[in-house]
Amino acid sequence: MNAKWRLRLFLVAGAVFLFLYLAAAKNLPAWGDYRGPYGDVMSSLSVYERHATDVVNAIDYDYRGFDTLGEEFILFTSIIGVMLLLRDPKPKSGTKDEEGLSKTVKVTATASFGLTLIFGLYMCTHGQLTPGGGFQGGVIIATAFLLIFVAQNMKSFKAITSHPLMEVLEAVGASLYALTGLSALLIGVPFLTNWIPLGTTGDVFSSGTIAIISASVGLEVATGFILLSYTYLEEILSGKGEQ
Amino acid sequence: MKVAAVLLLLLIAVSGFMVVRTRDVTAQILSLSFYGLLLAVMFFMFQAPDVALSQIVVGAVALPLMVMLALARMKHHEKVKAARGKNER
Amino acid sequence: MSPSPALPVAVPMLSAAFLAAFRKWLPRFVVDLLAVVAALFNLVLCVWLLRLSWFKDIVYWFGNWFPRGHMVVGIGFLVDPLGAALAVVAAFLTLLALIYSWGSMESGENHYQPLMLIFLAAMSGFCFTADLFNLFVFFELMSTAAFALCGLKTEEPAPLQGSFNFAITNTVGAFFTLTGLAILYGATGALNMAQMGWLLGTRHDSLVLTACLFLITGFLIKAAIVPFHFWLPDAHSVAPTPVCVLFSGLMVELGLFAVLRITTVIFGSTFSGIPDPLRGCFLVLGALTAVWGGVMCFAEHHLKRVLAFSTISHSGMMLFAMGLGSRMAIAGWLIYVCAHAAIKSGLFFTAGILLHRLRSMSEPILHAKGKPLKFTAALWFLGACGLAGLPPFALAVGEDMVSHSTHGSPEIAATILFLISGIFTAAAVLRVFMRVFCGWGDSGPSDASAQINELPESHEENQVIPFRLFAPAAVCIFSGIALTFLPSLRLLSLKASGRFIDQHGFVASIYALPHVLAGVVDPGPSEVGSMIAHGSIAVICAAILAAWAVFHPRIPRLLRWPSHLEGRMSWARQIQSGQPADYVVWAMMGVAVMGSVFYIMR
Amino acid sequence: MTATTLFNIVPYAVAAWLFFCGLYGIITSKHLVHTVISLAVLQTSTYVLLLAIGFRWQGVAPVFADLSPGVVTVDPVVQALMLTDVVVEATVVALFLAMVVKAHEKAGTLSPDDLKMMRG
Repeated sequence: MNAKWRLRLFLVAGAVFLFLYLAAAKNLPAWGDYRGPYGDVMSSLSVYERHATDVVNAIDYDYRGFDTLGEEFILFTSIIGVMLLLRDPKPKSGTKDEEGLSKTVKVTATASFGLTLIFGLYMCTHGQLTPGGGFQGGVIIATAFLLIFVAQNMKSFKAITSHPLMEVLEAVGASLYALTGLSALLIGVPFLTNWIPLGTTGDVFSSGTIAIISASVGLEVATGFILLSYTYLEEILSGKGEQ
Repeated sequence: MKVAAVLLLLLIAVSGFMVVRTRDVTAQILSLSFYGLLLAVMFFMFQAPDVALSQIVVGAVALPLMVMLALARMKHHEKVKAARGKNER
Repeated sequence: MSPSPALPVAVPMLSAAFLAAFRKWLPRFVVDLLAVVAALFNLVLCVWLLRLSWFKDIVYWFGNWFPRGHMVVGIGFLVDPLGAALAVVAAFLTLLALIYSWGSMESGENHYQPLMLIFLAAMSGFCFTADLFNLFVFFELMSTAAFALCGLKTEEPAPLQGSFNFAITNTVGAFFTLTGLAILYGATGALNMAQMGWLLGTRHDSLVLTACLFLITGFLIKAAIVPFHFWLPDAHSVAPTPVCVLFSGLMVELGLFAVLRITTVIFGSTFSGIPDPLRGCFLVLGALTAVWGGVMCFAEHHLKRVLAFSTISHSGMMLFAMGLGSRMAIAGWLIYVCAHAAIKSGLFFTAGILLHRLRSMSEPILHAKGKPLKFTAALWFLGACGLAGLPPFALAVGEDMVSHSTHGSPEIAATILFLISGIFTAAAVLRVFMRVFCGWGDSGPSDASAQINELPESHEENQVIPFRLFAPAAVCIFSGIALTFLPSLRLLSLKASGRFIDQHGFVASIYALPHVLAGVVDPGPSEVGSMIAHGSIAVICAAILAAWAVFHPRIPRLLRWPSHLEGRMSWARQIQSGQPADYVVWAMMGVAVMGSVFYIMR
Repeated sequence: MTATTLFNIVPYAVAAWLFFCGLYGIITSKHLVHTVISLAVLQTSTYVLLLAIGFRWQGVAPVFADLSPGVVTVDPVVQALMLTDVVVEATVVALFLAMVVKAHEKAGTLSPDDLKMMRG
């Protein structure tokens, strides 16, 4: 098919598609008129039953925690896929150092490393209370490590991130979630049951397994994103082929 | 509130189209980042702070960063290839 | 003591995480051994669950979240015999694939085994889940693992392109499914399939029609139904052999399984009062797919592409059986799927042996090179007979049940379509047999796709075929026969299918309500005579067609036209353009046409 | 069709439009990275749709840290479904980009028109 025909066929099919979509939308509840009942049941239950004030995270890490386990493994699988595709099986030693950035930028970035890291950790541990949680916190922690890359040189970034420990930590993050689920089986209740005492509403250690799961997701996401960026940067960092 | 919401949605519709219409990939990274930010604003406006947070960190930062890293790697590869070609000649 | 249905998902996931963490330190054989043990464990668990689910559906609520009245708050698994049977097939094929790749698969630094285990976990979860969003999550997990596995041989440009086409097409499909899911959630406020179906009832306005269409589009893409099928040959011609086995053996069929589950549980009552557009679409698309897949299968010269198009043809027949929709037809569908999984996997394993020994997948290059491989030739020949539906292969039982599930013109149509699909696919496989293993005729026409370079999957050189390669192929082919001799196979599959298509039974199981299962009359053994007649006609016609293609220069010019099917179908092959943009346009056309049919028939 | 009906489907229409845009981007793409970005735009359509479905004009965010129990909230379920999707999307895009990078290294081109290995 040449580009012209492709576009023509697409416009015809696309018009039908838009018609189908809008015909369905016409019969959806009007905008801003959500009728429930699933969401309302969740909103009313989660504070009492789970001692969690952020309902979204209570759903993600408890009521529908099994979905999140699947999503976490999608993340895990894509990272394996990226490493499989892009990693050089025989990494070259030798790191190219880059001056480039001004001192001000470096200092600012180093200073913000600590802040960003703390912010990320805060998010991971307060998922059940306030907006945020393992997913968002994990990405923020990974960003903190990328700041090292900006601030310092590639060498220290590489020293921290290329370690095989990163891969182990990533797998630990993924398996900790599954293990939390399995632990429920040992005491005779279904997979992923939140069996740990729920604590006081509003406490950091409240909501039982939600806190553990949020932290494990944070670990997985943070290490995953660090591995991703390292994998992309690896070849450029090692300066392979330039000598 | 309602007028603002409609305007924001229309802005999103337009900028979404702009992202796919931008043919230059480097410019597309910028438009994608801007588009991600707009979505995050919409999520905040529609009472979804959790999603807005992940959209800011992912849609506006991590995703464009991934594209940038991929482009950097491809450029690097081309440079290496060109250098090699010169050496052989 | 009964096993938790969560284990077939959690155990492979955990083993995958463990293997991925320590892949750098563990010796190769430990990694292989652990992966095989995990798959074996899954097989045992799934067989156990199948036995337990036989008398009563197993309902399992994650996180101990039982429904509150009519409101389902958590995610539930519902294990029924048909789903459990497919999970058993998944575990069985994964086990054989892991044995096949024992010690080989050098590229990828031990990334391969964790990916296979995640694939297995996703397939098991997909078979059991009763929650629509959870179904979508496992669909995505399965796809992601499949994309990565497909690009395993990264040293060649072709695999990357094949997996890129695969990834783009399937991801677009996944977003169609997610959109349909969101629309349904907006209408019902529920995510559990039973609750959705119960809330929708007989509603059939534009919302339900569009949601149904978008939901099944993603799964039809996975099931490689014309015109959504283009990704499949690309993905198969580049994926490593054991991965092809999982793709063709079960992943494609699981797409159909999801369509069947959605249309029976969620939309089971939608079309009760009005003409059913779904059935019509299934019958027409199924017939189209069966014929098109068969013809393209005969036109290809890359061994894996030949087998890939034959999968498309058989997938079309499965959709046709779903269009017939009766209890008997679905029972036949189940037998057909299991038998097809065994035979097609056997053929892929055999192709893998050829690749291992002769280092190519191209029919012209392999011409006459397979002569010394007697056992491999025997397996390949048996596989061809199996595809044609010759008894005692269980495919014949499935075909017989599907075509006898109706009367009148649908019965004749089904019989003829099974013949066409069987003849063309078996003819292509027999043609390869004649050229490669017997060395008859010339080397045949060559073309672009036959030139796809394929790196061998292992670098060991050996003069005998290793046991680990031969055993899975033989086990697959012979389990295709053994299935026929399972005691009261027809009665068992009828029981399973009756439970599966019973929408009220599903709802009753989810809400723990009493429900009387409909009784089954033992259909008795099948008519062996008609099966043998049917099968032999298919094999003989296939052999004639194959011989015609192989010997066509010696045939009088006037009679040469059937051989034009081979090699000169350039117009048909140009549609298979290798560009993801075209594939997306074709899929859009499919959606548009199906949508128009839905709305016109209303 | 009155103004109210029109107003009530605005977000759904925007979602449909974004889906259409994403598909348009994929089929007119001349650069594989552009294809991947178009796919990311296509996915945002599902965010807009899900969020619009669970929205309430009088509802507040479902975070009870500073709310008294019993107030009307927007639907937390769609937000939970989106939340994981947003993060997963980034990694899946990373996987696709990795395929593109590798294809570029092996085939030396990024135009889908030049990648014809799979023809026929």
